Amino acid sequence: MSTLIDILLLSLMGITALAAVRMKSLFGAVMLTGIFSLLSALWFLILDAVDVSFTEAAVGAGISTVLMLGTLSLTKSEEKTSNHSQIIPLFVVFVTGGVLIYGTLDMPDFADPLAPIHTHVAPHYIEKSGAEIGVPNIVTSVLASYRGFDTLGEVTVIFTAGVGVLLLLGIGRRREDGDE
Amino acid sequence: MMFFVTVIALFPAMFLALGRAIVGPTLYDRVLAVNSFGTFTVLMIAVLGFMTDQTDFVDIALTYALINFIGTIAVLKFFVVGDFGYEEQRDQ
Amino acid sequence: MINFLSWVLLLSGCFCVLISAIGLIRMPDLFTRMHAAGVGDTLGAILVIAGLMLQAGPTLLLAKLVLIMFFLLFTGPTACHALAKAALAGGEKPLLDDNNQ
Amino acid sequence: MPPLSAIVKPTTTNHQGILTISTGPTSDNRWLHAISLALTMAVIWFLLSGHTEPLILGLGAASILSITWLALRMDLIDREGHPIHLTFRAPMFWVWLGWEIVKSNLQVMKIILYPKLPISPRMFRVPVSQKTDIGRVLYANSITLTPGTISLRVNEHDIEVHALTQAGEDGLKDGKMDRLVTNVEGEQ
Repeated sequence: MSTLIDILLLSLMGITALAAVRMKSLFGAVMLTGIFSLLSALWFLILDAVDVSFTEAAVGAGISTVLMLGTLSLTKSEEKTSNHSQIIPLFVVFVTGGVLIYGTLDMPDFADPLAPIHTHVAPHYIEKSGAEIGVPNIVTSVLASYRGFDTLGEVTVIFTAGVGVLLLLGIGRRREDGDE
Repeated sequence: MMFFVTVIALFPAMFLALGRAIVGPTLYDRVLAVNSFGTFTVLMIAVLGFMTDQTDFVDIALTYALINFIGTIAVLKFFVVGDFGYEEQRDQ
Repeated sequence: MINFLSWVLLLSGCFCVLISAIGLIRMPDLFTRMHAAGVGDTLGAILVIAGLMLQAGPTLLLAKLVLIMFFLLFTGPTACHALAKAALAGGEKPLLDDNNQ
Repeated sequence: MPPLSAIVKPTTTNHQGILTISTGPTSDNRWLHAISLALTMAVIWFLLSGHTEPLILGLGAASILSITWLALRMDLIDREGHPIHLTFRAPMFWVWLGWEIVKSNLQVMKIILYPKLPISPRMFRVPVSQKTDIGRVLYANSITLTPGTISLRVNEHDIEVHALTQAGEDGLKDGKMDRLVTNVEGEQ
């Protein structure tokens, strides 16, 4: 029954992706990627990855669309037709895709209850994290407590990157000069 | 069963809205289509949550409703403030 | 009984959403399309969410559904108005009937 | 309890159409708005989380207090930002508006389904009788909420409306919605 939903959703995603690639107006392509990330968030929901879908909604549909538009306002909004040969890129894409598919062959089946990830630490987190940490959301307790130092490092990296970008763009300096 | 039928019945609408987003012709048509598509997605998430008995989904539908709005406003703000070359935008 | 009502609400909501999408395709220009999109954003959303509310029963879930409905009803027209204003500012001319302008 | 309009001092609109709040003795009313904002947020927080553990409740309370403090600091709390005075008059209007939404939706749906698409789009202006920005916003939003009419541009005296049919234009021009919104706004 839910196979029908999967098929419909995936075909929507396929149409969106193809249309985004074929579209000449870059603005239209940005709008289509917005739709695509809405759809992929729906898809994550169907796969039960609620937190990923949440992130996809906020980052994919929200921020990245705005960032792309910001980029477009600085550049041209029409795609330039390329006169390169398209055979080599196609070859690269196919080889990469083939390698990736080959890589998935070794992975445990989807939703296999005997897969290592479901037999080692996951049951512990699911059963004990409420009592050990006291945070209702398991993902939050993993991110903020079990691997808190890792998250701290990540946040530091992102913060540094943000500060670097701000320094490069010189946003702070302009305000000092008062010519904003 | 009820929710399954609803989800399936929402799909044609999403296909049509996607069609409008692809055809255009103006960028505002696309924004309108994306906005409608977002509303349909919100409804579909809520119904999907009921279908699979995971009512957490409703929280996500709520967030989506807000993100959809903020995204639309942000995009339109860019149109009015930033320069996108309005004449060049038409596809055909 | 409640199930039957839910069925009716959900199906009529889907019908509204579908018609709104058809209108999105059929209407001749941006501004008339916005009217069509309004059908799905208002009545379609209200009916579908009302159908879900009947299934939720008196729980926190109901409150969340009410919140979703309110957000949709408050943000919908604002987004629509912003779109119309941006389109007019961007030089978009609405298609008007000849014999009354 | 005195009527709310007696507690809340009326606002004035200056010649540029920017809403200004009369300062001075209105600081009580600012606190009233801050408290109502915090209460609203607390209700929404509880509805969304549904948790009652002390730790989580404390975190929620802390975030609500800090947001209220920020809003006070940023001077976001005023009549416009959190219009409690509307809350008490609105329900009847909403019922009426809901019925209007259903009616106009059915009309637009009928139009969409007609094979010949009998539309005659038109633009016109309707006068507004609301005194405050928020009243005009309420009116413009109500116009847009009923499909078949969209408010395009709003200024102090009128709203530019795009309507799908003659019937939509007539329905708006009889001024019933305008009267009801002004009544909800209750500003005299």
